[in-house]
Amino acid sequence: MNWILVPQQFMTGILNGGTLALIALGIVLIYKSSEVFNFAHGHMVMLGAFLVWFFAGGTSQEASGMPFALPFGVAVVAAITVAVLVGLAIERFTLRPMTGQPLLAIILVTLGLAQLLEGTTTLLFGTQPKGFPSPIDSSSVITIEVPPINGQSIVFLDRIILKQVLVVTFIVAIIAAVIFILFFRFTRAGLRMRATSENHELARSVGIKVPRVFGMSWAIAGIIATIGGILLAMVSGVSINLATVALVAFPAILLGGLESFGGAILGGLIVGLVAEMVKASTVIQVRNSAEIAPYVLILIVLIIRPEGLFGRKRIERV
Amino acid sequence: MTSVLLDVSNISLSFGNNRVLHDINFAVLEHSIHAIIGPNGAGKTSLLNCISGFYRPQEGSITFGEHDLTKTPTTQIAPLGIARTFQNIALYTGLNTVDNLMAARHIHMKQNSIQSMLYWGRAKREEIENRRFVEEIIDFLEITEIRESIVGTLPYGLRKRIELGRALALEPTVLLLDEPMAGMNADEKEDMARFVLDIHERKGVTIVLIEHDMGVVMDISDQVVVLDFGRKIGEGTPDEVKNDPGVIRAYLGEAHRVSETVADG
Amino acid sequence: MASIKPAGEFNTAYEQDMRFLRNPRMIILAIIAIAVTYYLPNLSPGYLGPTLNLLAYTIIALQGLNILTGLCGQISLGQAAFMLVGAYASALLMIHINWPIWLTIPAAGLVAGGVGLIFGLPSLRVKGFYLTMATLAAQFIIPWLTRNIAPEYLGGTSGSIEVPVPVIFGVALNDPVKFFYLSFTVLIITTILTNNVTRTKLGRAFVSIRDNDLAAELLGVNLFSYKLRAFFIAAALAGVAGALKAHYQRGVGTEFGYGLGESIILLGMLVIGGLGTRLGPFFGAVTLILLEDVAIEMGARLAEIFPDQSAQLLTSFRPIFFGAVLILFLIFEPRGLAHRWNLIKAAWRLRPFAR
Amino acid sequence: MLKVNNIEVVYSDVILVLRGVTLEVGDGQIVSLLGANGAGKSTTLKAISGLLHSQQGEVTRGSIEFDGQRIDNLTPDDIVQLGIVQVLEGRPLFEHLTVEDNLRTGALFRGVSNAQLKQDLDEVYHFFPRLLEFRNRTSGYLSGGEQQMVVIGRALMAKPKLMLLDEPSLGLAPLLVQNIFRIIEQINAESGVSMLIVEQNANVALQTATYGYVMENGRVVLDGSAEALANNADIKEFYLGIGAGGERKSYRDVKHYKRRKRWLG
Repeated sequence: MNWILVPQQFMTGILNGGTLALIALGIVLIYKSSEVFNFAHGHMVMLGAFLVWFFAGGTSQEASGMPFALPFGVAVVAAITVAVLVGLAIERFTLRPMTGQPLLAIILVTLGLAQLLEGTTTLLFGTQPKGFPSPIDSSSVITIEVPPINGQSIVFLDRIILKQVLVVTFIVAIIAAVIFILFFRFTRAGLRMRATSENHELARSVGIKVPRVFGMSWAIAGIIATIGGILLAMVSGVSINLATVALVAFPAILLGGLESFGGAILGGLIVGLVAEMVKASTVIQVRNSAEIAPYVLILIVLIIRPEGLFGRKRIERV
Repeated sequence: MTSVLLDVSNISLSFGNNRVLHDINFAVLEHSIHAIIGPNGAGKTSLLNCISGFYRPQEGSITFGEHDLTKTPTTQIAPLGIARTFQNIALYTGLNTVDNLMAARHIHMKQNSIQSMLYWGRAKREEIENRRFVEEIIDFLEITEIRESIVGTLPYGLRKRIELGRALALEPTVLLLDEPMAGMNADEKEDMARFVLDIHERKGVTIVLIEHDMGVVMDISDQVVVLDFGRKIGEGTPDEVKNDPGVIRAYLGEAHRVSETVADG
Repeated sequence: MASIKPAGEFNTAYEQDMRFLRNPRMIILAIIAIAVTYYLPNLSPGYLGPTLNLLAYTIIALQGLNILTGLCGQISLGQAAFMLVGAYASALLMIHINWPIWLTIPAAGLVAGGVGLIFGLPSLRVKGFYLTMATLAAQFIIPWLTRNIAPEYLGGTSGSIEVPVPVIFGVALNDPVKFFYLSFTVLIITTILTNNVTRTKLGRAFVSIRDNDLAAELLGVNLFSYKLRAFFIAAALAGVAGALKAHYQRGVGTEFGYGLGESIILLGMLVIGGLGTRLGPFFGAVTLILLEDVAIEMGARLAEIFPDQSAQLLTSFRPIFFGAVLILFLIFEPRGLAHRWNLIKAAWRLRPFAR
Repeated sequence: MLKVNNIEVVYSDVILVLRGVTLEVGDGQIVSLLGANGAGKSTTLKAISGLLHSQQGEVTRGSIEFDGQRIDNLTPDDIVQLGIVQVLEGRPLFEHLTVEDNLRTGALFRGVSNAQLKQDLDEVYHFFPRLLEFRNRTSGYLSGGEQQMVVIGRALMAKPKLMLLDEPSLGLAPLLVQNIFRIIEQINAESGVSMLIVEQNANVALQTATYGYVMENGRVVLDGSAEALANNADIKEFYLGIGAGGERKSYRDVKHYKRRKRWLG
């Protein structure tokens, strides 16, 4: 371990984790309401980022030839609107006809959707990575001076430098997450979703309009994904790769337990943390392993503590 | 003098703070039909689950021969000769009837996976021998017409019977039946009762039975154990249990009398 | 499998009932079909040669996946990664210790199977989607390792090495027509082995885990042990397929197509073909590979019409096409082509009574 | 209030399950629907409540009217809106929700105020005081009888005019069966909800109901007042398990040949 880097990487990791946590929430939401593991969520995230880029007219360097040049806030609203429509369309035209099919078929449909979204995005916006018209300059930083303890500076640390944009994304992610949890727990729409998630036929029998609940979940997931996409893009720009980055949300939700929002958030934070902490290693292979560290972690967790941190135990009967 | 085949002693089982079984004791004699009755939630299925190794009681032991079933790995219990059926039928829905029964021959087949893949020598021999055995059970249970039907597509009553067949295919010495007559009409119950009695008489299998239909229980069982709220509240022959005031109060209650009144016309 | 036998045909012994090729006529037909297939690439070495080789190793990988996912019910997103393991294993054994191809291919299977076991370990405690995540982890970890570990053997960050042409009986299999003798022979062997799985103890244990794991356990099936076997067989067949692919392409590395996308396509092929059926891998591979050829052709035509967008069109066409085909199949033919085939066969046999 | 006119139901376009079922439920009446497994009782209920559609079933002929309105093409949520609520077989719960949340789901579609909701909950707790005690428990951990209460309570929260009950006694102990049916009677008497009860337990069903229908092979084969049915010789023999002589025969005495005859015939 390169101890000088540890506090710095720790903070960066947590802040990165915020966005992951939010993306994970979207997956958990869909899972909780309709028991669909949405492998296309990463691609919805990517699409969201592209849409904002598109509506905002790209960055100032790219602006020529773009059909729109909306202010950032308006572009976000426009992108969210499109994402909601995409979410509703996905539910209506691909998942609703699949109602009652086995787990594998449903997983595969979302994998098919992922391919479809990837292809469509490439077709519409090209293969080149784009700059993101972020309202926050990605180079501005917040520096935290660590005060010396007992008149002595700690051996390996005098200050932590945080990118401003990371701090902002973290705060936005956490606020969004809290709003959704409150919604799910305390509103009637939330109860509808919770009921539907357990047993579709039963939900239907008590008069819940199940297709509407699914549609609503997908719409909300579209919103969450777009916000997540914006946050990711603010840090690393817009490209097809965002989908792969967002896929890391899967280890995150498994870590927290598939059915728990709190768990998804914590899982996101932990995964963000682990992916950054390996960079503080002195071994080059470990340092390079940020992209797979979450998967190694999840493999270990699956062997040692499979129900995750907050997952509920199944009520199993024979 | 018949000997004790299955000795359940001091079994206690909890899930978290929820105590499901309290200090249960009873002994199943060889070649007997032993019924477990009691209200819903009394712990009957949990008790069966303890015997078949699906649940692990915190206290007590279940002795079967020289084995303590509470300490035997789950997959090792069937090979000892203990087979069961399930309250909510647990068949392999994607396989046909023959293969469901063949799947239960698993423990009687010695072929290793390489022999299986080559379908040579022992594997081939075993498959054919066991197929013969399974077809005999199918014939015995009169389900020859649905031999090649995928069981997921069959009606409830037949699936119950296939499940009985699957348990028989294990060649058990003890058969645990969890509500074999649930959801059947009087006609179907008669059939099932006859099969159970045939298995008992012809194959000498000891039977442990959970059943709500008092008519069936009282008619066919030798011994009855009554559970309520996880405790044993009565035990004895059907006649003894039927007239046990404690049992009547907790379980049989009016329902029993009602069926008698209707029976009287 | 439920089967309806041709009218007038009755079996008089269980052995006969359990055969795949039930009479001499079927045996002769099978021999003729095999002979014709061996000859097939000669008809069009430019197109059929590569296509048939691609089909052969794809089907082998699918047969493995079919054991794990179709029979045992454990969804795997890592099949392509296990192919990569086999590909490297076979290549390295041939390059560094000069093993002949008939040894490196089974060895590749064993090595990939062993790696498969590692990722099957979580099945001790978890099932369903959680286990799928373990395979997804394999799909990320294995290619990463090949790029970051032992660069002198595995090719380092670019992640690719050259693979020698295999030689059998002194003949170098240096073109698709010759190579097909090898790949098709291996396919015949794997077909026999995997089909035997479905009719024996092993296959029934797998299906019983898929259909009702709790009951299976109480009936004496050791879940962990059998899930590991399924993982091993699936990864081993992937390894064999990967070995063939590597020698055919004469190169191996992450850029040769062993990514998550490939794993997903394999799973898609299996479902389209018919999950858990013997014919599923064949139907799925043939259908999708032929359709993909059509799609590539269409993409190329479109690129000619819109030359400005040609790069975009070419890269986007494949995922759009594959995604759409997969979704449409799942919606309209969720039980796969093998199921449809059985219905057609049954209708044919019941003629003239069928509707 | 409910009129089912000669309906036919087909599953997956091919399997004919109901072939001409006609029945009626009057205002405030309790009607029971008897029959063996696979006779089509549950299908009839699902045809009424609209739940067939989600299982690829379809009413292909005949009509279902409720208060003079055709309902056979409506979606389940529209039908609940009209005041028909079905209590599904096997007392399915939202297992991971609390008892009170389960009850609240029953009233979701009505969009009532929180005060009204509170009042409705109190009403349910009046019928099932036990549930008040367990209101914050996760419902999946309740016993079978308690779960049945939650399920019926949830249906009450819909303020229905007609309740369709699918085998409320399934798997319950005799004493609990009596209990549940007594509450059903009480609900009927106090809030005037009509009931259509599908039951295997003909005994208790005919005690509670005023009118009954008997189904076999997708048809109604017999109907009449509960009293008349209870005294019908065929019903006695096949559904109440009483021999022709008026005495219940023992399950031990079922003859092999009789059983064989039935299965071959």
